Amino acid sequence: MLSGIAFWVLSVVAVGTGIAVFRVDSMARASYALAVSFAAVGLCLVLVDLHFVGVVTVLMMTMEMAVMAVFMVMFMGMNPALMPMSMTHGTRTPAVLAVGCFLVLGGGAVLVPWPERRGAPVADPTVALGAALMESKMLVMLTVSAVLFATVVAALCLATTRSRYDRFGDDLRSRPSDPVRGGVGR
Amino acid sequence: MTLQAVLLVAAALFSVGLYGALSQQVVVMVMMGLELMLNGVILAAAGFWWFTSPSPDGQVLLLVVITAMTVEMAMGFAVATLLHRVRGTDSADAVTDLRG
Amino acid sequence: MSGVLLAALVALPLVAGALLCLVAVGTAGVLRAAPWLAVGTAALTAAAAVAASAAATRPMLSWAFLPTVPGGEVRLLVDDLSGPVLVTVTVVALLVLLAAALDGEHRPTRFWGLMLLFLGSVTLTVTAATLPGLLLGWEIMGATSYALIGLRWRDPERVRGGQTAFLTTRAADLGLYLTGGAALAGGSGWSLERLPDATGPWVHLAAAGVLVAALGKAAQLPFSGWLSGAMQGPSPVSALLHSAAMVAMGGYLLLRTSPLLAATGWAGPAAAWAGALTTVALGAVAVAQTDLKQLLAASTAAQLGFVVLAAGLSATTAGTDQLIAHAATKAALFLAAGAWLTALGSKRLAVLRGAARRFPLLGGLATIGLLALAGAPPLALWASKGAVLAAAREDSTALWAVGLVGAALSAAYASTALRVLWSQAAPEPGGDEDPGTGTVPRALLLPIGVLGLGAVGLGALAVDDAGPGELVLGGILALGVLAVVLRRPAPAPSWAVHWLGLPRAGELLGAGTVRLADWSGRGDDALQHGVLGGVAGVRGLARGVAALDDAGVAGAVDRVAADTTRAAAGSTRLDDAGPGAAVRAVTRGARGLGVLARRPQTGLTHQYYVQVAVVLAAALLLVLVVR
Amino acid sequence: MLDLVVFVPLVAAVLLAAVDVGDRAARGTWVAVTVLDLALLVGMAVAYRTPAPGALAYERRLEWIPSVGVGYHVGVDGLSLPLLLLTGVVFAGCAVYSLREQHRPRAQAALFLFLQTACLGVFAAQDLVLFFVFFDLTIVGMYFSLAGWGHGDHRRSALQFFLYTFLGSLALLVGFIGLYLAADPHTFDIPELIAAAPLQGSPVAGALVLGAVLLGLAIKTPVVPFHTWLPPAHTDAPAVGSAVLAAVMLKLGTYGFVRIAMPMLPDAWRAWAWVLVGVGIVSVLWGALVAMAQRDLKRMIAYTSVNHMGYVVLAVGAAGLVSGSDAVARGVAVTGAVTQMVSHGLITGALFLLAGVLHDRRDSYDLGSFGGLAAPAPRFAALLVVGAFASLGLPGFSGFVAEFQVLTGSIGATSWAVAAVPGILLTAALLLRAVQQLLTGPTRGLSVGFQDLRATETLPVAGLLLLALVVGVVPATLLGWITPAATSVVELVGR
Amino acid sequence: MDYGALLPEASLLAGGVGALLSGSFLPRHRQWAARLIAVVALLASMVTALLALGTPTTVFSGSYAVDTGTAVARLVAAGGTLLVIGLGVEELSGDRRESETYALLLLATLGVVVLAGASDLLVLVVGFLLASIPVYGLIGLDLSRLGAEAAVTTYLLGALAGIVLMLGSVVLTALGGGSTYRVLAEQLSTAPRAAVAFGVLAVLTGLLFEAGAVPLHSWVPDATQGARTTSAAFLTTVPKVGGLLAAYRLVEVVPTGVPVALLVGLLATASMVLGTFAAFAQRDLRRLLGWSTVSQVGFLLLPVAAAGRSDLALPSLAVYLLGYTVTNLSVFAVLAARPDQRTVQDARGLARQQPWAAGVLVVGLLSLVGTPPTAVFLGKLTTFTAAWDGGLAWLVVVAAAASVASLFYVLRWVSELVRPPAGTTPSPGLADRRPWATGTALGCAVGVLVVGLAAGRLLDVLSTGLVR
Repeated sequence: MLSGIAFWVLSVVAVGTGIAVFRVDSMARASYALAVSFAAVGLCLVLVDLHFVGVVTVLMMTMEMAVMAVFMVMFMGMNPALMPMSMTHGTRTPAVLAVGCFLVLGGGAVLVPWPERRGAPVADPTVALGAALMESKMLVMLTVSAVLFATVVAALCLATTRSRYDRFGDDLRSRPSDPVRGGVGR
Repeated sequence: MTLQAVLLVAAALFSVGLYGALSQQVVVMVMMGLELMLNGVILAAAGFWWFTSPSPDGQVLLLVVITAMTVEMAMGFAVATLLHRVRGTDSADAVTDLRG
Repeated sequence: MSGVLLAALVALPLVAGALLCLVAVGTAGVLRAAPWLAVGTAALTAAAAVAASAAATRPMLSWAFLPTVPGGEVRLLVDDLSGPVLVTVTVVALLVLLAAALDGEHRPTRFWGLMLLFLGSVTLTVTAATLPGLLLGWEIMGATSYALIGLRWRDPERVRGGQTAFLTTRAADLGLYLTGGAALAGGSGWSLERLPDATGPWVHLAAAGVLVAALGKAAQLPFSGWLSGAMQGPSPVSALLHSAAMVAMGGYLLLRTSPLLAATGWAGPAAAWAGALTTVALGAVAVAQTDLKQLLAASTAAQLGFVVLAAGLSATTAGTDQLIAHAATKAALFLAAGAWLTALGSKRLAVLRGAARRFPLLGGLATIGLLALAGAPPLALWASKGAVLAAAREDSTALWAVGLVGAALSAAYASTALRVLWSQAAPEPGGDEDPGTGTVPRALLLPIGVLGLGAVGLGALAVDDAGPGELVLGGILALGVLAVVLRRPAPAPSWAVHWLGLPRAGELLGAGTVRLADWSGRGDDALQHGVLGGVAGVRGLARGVAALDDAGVAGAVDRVAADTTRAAAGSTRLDDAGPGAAVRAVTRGARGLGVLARRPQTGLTHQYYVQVAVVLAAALLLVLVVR
Repeated sequence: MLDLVVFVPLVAAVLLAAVDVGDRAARGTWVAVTVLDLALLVGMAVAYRTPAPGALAYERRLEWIPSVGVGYHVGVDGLSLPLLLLTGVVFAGCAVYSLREQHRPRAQAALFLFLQTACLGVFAAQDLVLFFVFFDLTIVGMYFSLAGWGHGDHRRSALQFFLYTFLGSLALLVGFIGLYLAADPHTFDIPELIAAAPLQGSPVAGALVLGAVLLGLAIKTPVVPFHTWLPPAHTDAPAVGSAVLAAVMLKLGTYGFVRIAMPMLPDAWRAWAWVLVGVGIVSVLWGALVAMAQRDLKRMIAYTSVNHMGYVVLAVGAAGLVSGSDAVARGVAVTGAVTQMVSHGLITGALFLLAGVLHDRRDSYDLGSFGGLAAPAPRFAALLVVGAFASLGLPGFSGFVAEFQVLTGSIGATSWAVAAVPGILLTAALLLRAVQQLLTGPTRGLSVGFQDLRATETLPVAGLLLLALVVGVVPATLLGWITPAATSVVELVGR
Repeated sequence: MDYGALLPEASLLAGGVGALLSGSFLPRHRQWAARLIAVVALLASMVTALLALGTPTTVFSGSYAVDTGTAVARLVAAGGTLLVIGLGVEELSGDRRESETYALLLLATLGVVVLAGASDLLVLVVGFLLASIPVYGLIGLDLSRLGAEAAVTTYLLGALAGIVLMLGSVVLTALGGGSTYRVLAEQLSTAPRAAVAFGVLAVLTGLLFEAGAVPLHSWVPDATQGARTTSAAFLTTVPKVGGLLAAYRLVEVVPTGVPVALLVGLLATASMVLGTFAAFAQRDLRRLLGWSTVSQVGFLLLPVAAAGRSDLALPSLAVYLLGYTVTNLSVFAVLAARPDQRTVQDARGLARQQPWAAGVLVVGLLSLVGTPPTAVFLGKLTTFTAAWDGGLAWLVVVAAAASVASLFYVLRWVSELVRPPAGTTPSPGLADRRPWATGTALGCAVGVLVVGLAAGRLLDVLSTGLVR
């Protein structure tokens, strides 16, 4: 019962802040709203015993929104709080499609005779998750490691204009020549 | 709190995210829309896990989705940075050299 | 042995002729020995022909040609029918070639080669006992006649004469293709003597085919028109083509296939009537001519009418006699006409006035020939015509009467010519064709004389067959008409001057075909070019209609042409609406699709998102609805 | 032996393409290889003994893609032997004709040798996929001949040619796949498919598959109304290209009728034979009429090809009208059809080579621009006249042997075939008109100072026409090869 | 666990890491060492894949299949990447990001192989990520204007596709009570049909992005035009191997009630038609090729549509993939050898200037339209047969028509090749010659013919089905 009330409260928060993301007039506020929405969903996860995953979600999104704020200030040179802006290209088609999407998904959610629960949740889902990760779903995690590696490489290649050869010379023997000294402890 | 309710909320989140992804010009804002869609997917996955099959598979899937969200966002930032650096804009609509 | 003879008969002139033609192309000059090579070959051929027809056993030779069908081989045979004709043809050819060699004219090597090729094809035609063999000779004969008539190819008029001759006879020749098909379908095979065995309706088709082909070659109605144009050829060519060989072969074919004609019940009378009517109609044409060669040409058709008449009545012997007698007579006359043409530079009768007086020896020979043509007793054609008419009387009085009119007309045109040749009036100046040489080579009189002898004596063959009544009647008729016409010129029927309009009809037919072809061509362009072609086609059609108006042809032709126009317009429209439109639609559609397919690629990512959403929604609908 | 014949030109082509031997040597090699190949073919023909019905001479069978029933299977019978010989002769003629070619002779030699292998391969193939492989390669080869050595608007013509014929070949492929799937066990092997006749008793599927196959073959043949690619392709092609296109490549389509469509789909063939008869008659008449309207010599000859191929279609169509007709007549029709393929190849090949001379000397095919050509160029004139008469079906030349059998056989099978007979006359008229326009009358226009044929031009043309003459006078050898095969085709259609 | 079975994948990962790490220490013009590492890794991957041929099995609790499909992916993807590196030697040599490029190529290849071998939706999802993320990097790598634009487009479409893929995976996992295909194949037949159809469609959508098929094709022409030739060659070739084999595996799992064959057939039709017609009037050669690959995916979807309905479906897919890979790379190799060839007009006279390059192009382009005896012809022959055998005769007719239409744009290019050169376009001097790219092009052209003539034998080997 209590969980039911909590769920609905969280749902309203999640959806409401979700809508707010595209209603507020600055990107910073939008990112805050998104963070709240994610936090609400993360808490919903906790409600269904997915403590680990729920917490991970909340933490990750908090970090991610922090990064986004930093990103916007540092790279795009804008003061998010002070730049109200309209950033859409018409809203009618997206609105129609979104409503249609909701009708399809919602209709499916309500009308489809979803299967009954198979088996009961284990006592400690986090332990079960760990066990799965290390056994039957080992390959998934192995691949995820490669994905993370690839992401790092690809993102760095795209995001930085200066390569090591720009900094250290073609034979990597020069002193680093950075227009703006950066890094920690230099 | 039933599966249907959870899924309805998830559908709402997904649709709102879709609206954002479709309507926004700025790449970062489109990414937010995509994240919101993923948010809905996460909620649906949790609901499915709890109400239909509380097996480890569902949990791992959740974890994978969250990971995917993270890496996609990281790439999104990288691409947005690239666009800003090379083309001096943050709007996906502003670059239409490639068409036809 | 007999096989060798037959092979020599056919192969000798063909091979020698082909070699001479090759030499002609290769040297581009004149081979001095060519005339005598040709005469020698012809002499050998004639000797072989005599030997073959005199042989005790019937010489036969065959080689595999179309082995799938019985009678598909080329089989050559010398029998009672082909023997005399063969001898006539080869001897006349020898004499004509001799005359050509002696007349002092300068002829290209090609001429001698083509003449020999022609001779070979004729011997092949005469001896053929199967349909493929017949066609082989038959059509090569046509083709070489084309080349001979158009020998002087720098003059388009002469070439056109050859073209008309070839196309008309070839149109008729298609009858033999029908015969072939009918024989195959009727199960009789392609042996000529087995053709009457064809079953059911096929025998009729076979007979019709033969009939059409023969009438075409023999220049019978309604195909007579080509003979007029064929007079463009050199005189020796006319002398051979229109006496013993090409035209005569039409009659010969009917003689050869008279069992087939008889088997149908209708084809024989049809042939007989065609022949009889031709004797009258072309006889009138001959009377109306003002040109000696044209007169002789028309008389050829008319005289061959008797052969065809005889063949239609299965009076093979009478027909053969008429054929042979006519061959000798007509060859002599054409050679004489040619000699005058060379001497006076014209063949118009007005120029030839009194020619017999100027050249009495030649005139004498020509007179014999003309008298024979008139059917004056006791010359050869008198007897043979009598035999034919006797056969006609047995069959039908009407036919007999028409034949008699034809005989009278032949006396009329012969005496018209005689009257002019011996006329005392001053001739018009000649030289309208070539500057006249003013002389006739003496040597030329030898071959003409020999042929004249034939015209006198060959009647002996036929006297037995002719009924005495016909002989008397014919003799009186001929002499009477001669007497009348020599005193007062025969009235020239104006409707017959232009060969009953037959050449003009042929021209119009040809022009209509060409126009039809032009329209088809435009239609095809429309097929190729879609819209542009279609528009051009319509415009071209309009231009065609306008041109037709300008031409202002006679009313009847107008109607025919208008019908054709309508048909062509219809087919163009059809083309435009059918395949043309389809091709056009495909082209335009493909190009349009090319533009359309690029349209979604706007460069705007959010529109790609919309596209994805819409397509996925449609796909979802599909997978949900379809089971 | 057969493999050698098929692949020797290809090997030579690859070598010529790879090694820069110089222009003279390239031309010489081309001639030598084609003559060698022709000699091998003649050897094969001499040693050829008619195999039992359904069997093949010089057969070779190797596995290629066994799991889909595709094999390298080649062999020769009475249908293919004459066409193989024709291919060898025509290509040898083209090689000699090109001895004076100045325009990238090495590449041209390589291309034509490649094309020769492709053409020989089609006639030798006894497997549908192998057939298709070679069939398509001929299109590729001809495209490059057109695009690389053509004149006028040749890029456009080449494009149209490729697109149109490729459409046909894909329709063919679809049909082949249908045959493959219908056969049990699945196979692409031609003799096996003939023996199985897989779609007997299923009229709808049979008709659809036949429709696909026929579409492919009809475009290649070409029959009205699929002929529109042919005239532009011919007009803009080089002389040797035109010769090969008309003499050999059109036969790929008609050969397909007797090799594939008729024996494999007898039920459907019989059901739809009347369509072919109709299309054949229309092609005969339409081709002749349109040819008559042409002012361009090459276009005119191209349209006579439509006319001549129409006879073949008429004959094979008539062969399907089994009920109420005589088997002998149908056999004659099919024999005539195959003879027509050979005959048309010899004669039209020669005519196109002659037309090429006009372009070589004067850059024009326009009949109206010439006149009286017989005076400066007697050899040209003589050969053109002989070629024209051969083409109009004069007895004594191969065309007569073919057309007489086609017409009589078809009339024997159906009296509707009579409608095609006027085509003979139309052809005669149009060829005479063209020849007269070009050769006779006063020498004028582009004819003045026209250089007569050189030896390298005379030899191939005269050779082709001589062969047409030989076939026309003593056809027994040729018919001795064709007749058993044609009879067996007629039997197969009749089952 | 079964780590030994993953040696080919491990070599790719090791190669990627090795190339990146070594690159950190290599002077700019000696990054060939990183290339060497990458090549060795690819070769090692292929060799181990060959050695691993044998009884099909699954590893890691049924989440990864080691069967003919995976073997094909391992060999074709790694081989394709090898050729891409070969054709890109000159373009990449001395580039600031050379080592990173190799690392990204290998990682993407790894992702493709994982995608193709995935027998578990979870592995499929991570495989998708691993196959797509390096591709974004490869597209934007040279920091060019067009590259950046193409990277944005690709990223946005890829992210959307990933989300839909995950949504589908969530639904299917919920319905099946597990994420492995073995479980799904058992459970889905009793699950609600509409939900199954939804899930399948969603998962398929993600795979269509990898394959570059309608409706997620829009990035392909952009990326092909905007990216460097090496990247373009890679992204139009290798990811398709993973996407299509994964789609094949998925379709085989789908229960009979869902009209997946019809769905895939229609998507194939859309791809063929759209790709072909959009390529018609393109002026930029790379963009033209981009569109042509869209149409090629349509053909490649034929056997996917026939999956489970014809024994020939999988072998034909494999053969087509192999043939398509060598064919497409042969064309790109020529473009890599002649970077000055940007538009169709630039190709004019290439046959005179560089006959060999033109020859390769002709072979490659004719193969693209399916002219025998080239590689794609064999692919078309077998896929058409498989599709018809699978009851999709209409699709075969559509595909044949599309083949004809595709000839049009190919001939536009070819006819420029054989035209006489315009004016005095100088043929490139020896210094500008690109031996590696040219060599790769020749090798590919030979490969096109060899595959076309000899790969039929492979069909037997491939006829064993997939495992799950």
